Amino acid sequence: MTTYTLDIILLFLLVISAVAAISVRSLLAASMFLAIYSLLMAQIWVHLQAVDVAFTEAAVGAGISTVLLVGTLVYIKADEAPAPLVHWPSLAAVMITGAVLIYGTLDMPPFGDPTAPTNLHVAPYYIAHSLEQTQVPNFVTSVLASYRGYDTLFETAVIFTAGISLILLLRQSSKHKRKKRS
Amino acid sequence: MKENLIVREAARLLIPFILLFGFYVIAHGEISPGGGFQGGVILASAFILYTLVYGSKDSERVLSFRVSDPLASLGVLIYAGVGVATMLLGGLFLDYNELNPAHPPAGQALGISLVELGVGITVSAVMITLFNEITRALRK
Amino acid sequence: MIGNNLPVLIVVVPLLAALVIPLVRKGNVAWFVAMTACIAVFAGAIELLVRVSDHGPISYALGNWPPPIGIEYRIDRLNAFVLLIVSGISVVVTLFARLSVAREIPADRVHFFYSAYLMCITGLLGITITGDAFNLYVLLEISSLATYTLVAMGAQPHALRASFNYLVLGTIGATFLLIGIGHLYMATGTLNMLDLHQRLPSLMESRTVRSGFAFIIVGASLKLALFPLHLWLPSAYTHAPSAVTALLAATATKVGAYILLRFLFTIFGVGFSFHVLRADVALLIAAAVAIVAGSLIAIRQQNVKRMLAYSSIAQIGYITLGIGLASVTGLTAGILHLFNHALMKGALFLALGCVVYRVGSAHIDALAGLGRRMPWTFAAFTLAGLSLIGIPPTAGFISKWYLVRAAFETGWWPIAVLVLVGSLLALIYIWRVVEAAYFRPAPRAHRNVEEAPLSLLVPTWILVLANLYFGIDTDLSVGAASRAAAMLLGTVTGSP
Amino acid sequence: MQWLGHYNYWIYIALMMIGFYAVIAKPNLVKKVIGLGLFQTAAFLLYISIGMVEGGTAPIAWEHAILYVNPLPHVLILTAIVVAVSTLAVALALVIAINRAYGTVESDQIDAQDIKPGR
Repeated sequence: MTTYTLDIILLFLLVISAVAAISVRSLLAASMFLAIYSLLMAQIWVHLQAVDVAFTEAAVGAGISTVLLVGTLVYIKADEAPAPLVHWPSLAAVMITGAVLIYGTLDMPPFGDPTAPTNLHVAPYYIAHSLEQTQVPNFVTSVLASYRGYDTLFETAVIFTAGISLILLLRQSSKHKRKKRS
Repeated sequence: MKENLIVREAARLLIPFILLFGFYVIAHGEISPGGGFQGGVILASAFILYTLVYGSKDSERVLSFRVSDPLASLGVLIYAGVGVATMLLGGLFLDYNELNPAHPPAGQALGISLVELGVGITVSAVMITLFNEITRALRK
Repeated sequence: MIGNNLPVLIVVVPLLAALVIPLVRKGNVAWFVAMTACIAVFAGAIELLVRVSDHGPISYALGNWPPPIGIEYRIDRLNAFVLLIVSGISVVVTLFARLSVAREIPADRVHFFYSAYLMCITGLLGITITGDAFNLYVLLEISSLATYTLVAMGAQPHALRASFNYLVLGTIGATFLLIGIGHLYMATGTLNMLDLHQRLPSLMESRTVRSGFAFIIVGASLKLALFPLHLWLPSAYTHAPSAVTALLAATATKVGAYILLRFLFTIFGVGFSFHVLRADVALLIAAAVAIVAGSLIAIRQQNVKRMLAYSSIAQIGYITLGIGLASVTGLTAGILHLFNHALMKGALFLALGCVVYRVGSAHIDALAGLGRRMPWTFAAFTLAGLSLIGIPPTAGFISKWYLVRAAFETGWWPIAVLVLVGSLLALIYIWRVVEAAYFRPAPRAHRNVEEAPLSLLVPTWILVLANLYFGIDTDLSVGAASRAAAMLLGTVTGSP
Repeated sequence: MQWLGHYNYWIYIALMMIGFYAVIAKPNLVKKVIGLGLFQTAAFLLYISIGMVEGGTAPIAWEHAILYVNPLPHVLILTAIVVAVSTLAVALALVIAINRAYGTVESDQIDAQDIKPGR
C-alpha cells in the first residue's frame, strides 16, 4: 500500500509540473518545469521496474532536451506574449480527445495484472528464451538489439536524420566555406 | 567560464570519469541497465561540459564537425553493416546466429555488442552535433 | 543472396545510400548515388510485384526470428503495388532533382539534402513493406522528420513556418498512431499485423480496441491530409523546393492512404471497420467535403503551387471516397486513383518546377504568355491537367469512371454527381493556368525566357506519357488495383 | 480499490491533454514545443503502465526472481524517447531559424509579418 501512496504522490506532482510548464510565462522557467517533469517521470519508471527507460529518460528528457531548450532560449525573447487565459476551441478539442481516451480505459485490464493479454503472448517468450538464445541477461537489451533489432536500426537512423536536419537547417554556409579554404 | 579556476579544474577531473562511465554503460548494456543509447548520451555530455567550460574554439580543436559528421554515419553503417554481413554469410538480415554458426548464442552476443557499439557512436556524434549546431547558430 | 533478401534490400539500399552520401561531399556524386539507389529499388519493386502476383504473399523474418517474436516484412498485392508507385516516382523525381536542387539549394549542403531526401524515401518504403505495427510508427517518424527538413529548405522564410506547422501536426498524428497501437497491443499482446488481425475479431466489443481504432484512423488521416486534418498540406507544398513538392505530392500522401487501407481492411477487417463502427460514413462525408471545398479553394488561389496543393486535398477526397465505398469496384477505384494521382500530380508539379526553374516564381501572373516561350513545359502541364480533370483517354478518366460505377453499384448515386462537380471545378482552375499561359501577353521581363533544359523536361514527360499510356492500356494498373481490392475484401473470409 | 487499477491511465490522459492543449492553443512556438514534449512523454506512461506486472522485478535475469515485468513496452518506449528527442531537436532548430527570419517566435506576430508584404 505504501508503494501505491508514493506512486499517487509522484503522479500528482507530475500533473502539477505539467500544468506549471504550460502556464508560466517565462520560457526558461517552463523549460525547467519540463526537466522536473522528466525527472519525476524517470522516478516513476523506476517504480514501475522500467530501469532502462528511466535511465534514458533521465539522460535524454531531463538532460539533453533541457540543454537544447536552454540553448535555444539564449537568444529568444524570454517571456511568451500575454494571451487569453483559455482558448475555447482548443479546450473543446482536448476534451473530446480526452473523453475518447477515458472511454477506452474503462475496460482495460487492471494495472499490473499478470494475466493481461500483454503478459501472456509474445513477451513470455523473451523472458523464457533470452538468456539461452542470446547469452544476454538484460531482456530489454536482447529484445532491443536482437529480437526487435530492426526497429533499433531505424531508431538509430532517426537520430542520424535529426543530425542531418540540424546541419541543413542551422549550419552557417559562409563559415563552412571559410573553413574549407583554410 | 574558462577563467573560473574551480569550474575548470572540476571539469578537468570529471571529464575522464564521465567518458569512462559512458564506455562502461555501452559495454555493459547486456547485464545491467544501459546500452549504446544511454552510453552515447553520456559520452556526448562529457563533450558538452568541455565546451561549456573551455569555449567553442577549444572544443572545435578536440572534435570538429569534420570528424563528428562522418562518425554519425559510421555508427549506423556499423549497425547496418552487421546486417549486410549476416546476409553475406548466407542468413537473413540481422540474423546474428550466422556470425558464429557453431555456437549461435555466442553469435547473438557478438552481434548485440557490435550493434550497441554502432548505436553508441551515432548517438554520441549526433548529440554533439545537435548541441553544436544549436549553440553555434546563436553565436553567429 | 539478393534473391531471398530482396524484401529487406528494398529498404536497406536507400538507407545505406543515405548514410554514405554525407561522406562524399560532392553534390553531383551525391545525386548519382541517390539515383543509383532509386533505380535499384525500382527494379526490386518490379520483381517483388511479379513474385507476389505469381506466388502470393511473401513473408520475410528480420533477424530470422519467427513472427510475432521478431519483426516481419509481409508483401501482398496491395503493398507491392504501393511500393512500385513510391519507387517509380522517386526515380523520376530524382532524375528531375539534379538541376532543380542545384538551383534551389546552396551548393555546400546539397549532399546533406540528398541524404535527408533518401531518408524520406527509405521511411516511405519501410512503412509500405512492414508487417509490424510499431515498426510502421518508427519508419513513419523517419520519413516525417526528413520531410519537415526538406520542406524547410524552401527559399522563403514561409517555408520554415510551413515546416514547423507540419512538424506539430505530424507529431500529433504520429503520437495518436502510437497511442492507438498501444491500445491494440494492450488488448492483444502482439504488434504483428497478421497476428493482430487474427486476435482482434474476438475483441470487437472491447472499448480499448474501439478507442485505439479511433486514434489510429485520426493519426493516419492526418498523414494522409484528409479534410479537415489537411491544414499542414497547402503551405508545405507551396513553399517546399520543387523536387520535394513533387515527391511529397506523389508519394507521401499515397503512403498515408496506404496506412489507412492497411489498418481498416487487413488489421481491423471490413466487418469491424465498416459494419460495427461505421467508419465508412465518416470517410464518405470527409471525402465529399474535401472534394468540394478543396476544389473551390483551389480556384481562388493566385499561386499555382498552392492551387495544386488544394487540388491535392480534393484528389485525396476521391481516394478516400473509393475506400469509404468499401465495395470491390470502389476499392479498385480508390487504389487506382492512388496510382493515377501520383502520376498526374507528379507531372503537374514537375512541369511547374520547370517554370520555377526558368522564371523563379509560381504566381499565376508570372506564367502569363509563357505558353509559347516554353511550349514543351506547358504542353506537359496541359496534358497532365486534362488527366486531373478526368478527360479520356487519360489515366484520370479511368479512375473516375470506376468511381462512378462503384457509386451506382452501391446505390450511393449522389457520389456520381459529386465526382462530376469535382471534375468541372478542376476544369476551372486548370483552365485559369492554361488561359494565363497561352492567351495573355508575356510581361517584358519574360520576353527572353527559354524552354526548360532537357534534363527537366525528360522526367516531366515520362510522367505525362505515363498518364496517357495508363489511360489507354488499363490492364496493368486496373489489374493490379482490382487484385489488391479483391484481396483486401477477401480477408473478411480469411483467405489471403 | 477498483479505481486504483486505472489511476495510472487517468493520469496519463490528464498529462496528455495538458500537453495537447499547449500545442494547439499557445501562440508561442517554444511553448508549443514544450507542449509537444509533455504530450509525447505522457504517451510513454501508457506503454510503461501496460508493461507493469504486480510483484514483478526489473526485466534482468536474476536467480531469485519469480516474476519479471514485461520488457517489450520498455523497448518500444526506448525507441520512442529517441524519436521524441529527435523531433524536439528539429523543432527547436526550426524555432531558431524562424526567430532569425522574423525576429519573433509568437505565431500571431509572424502571421502579421507574412500578410504585410502581400503575396
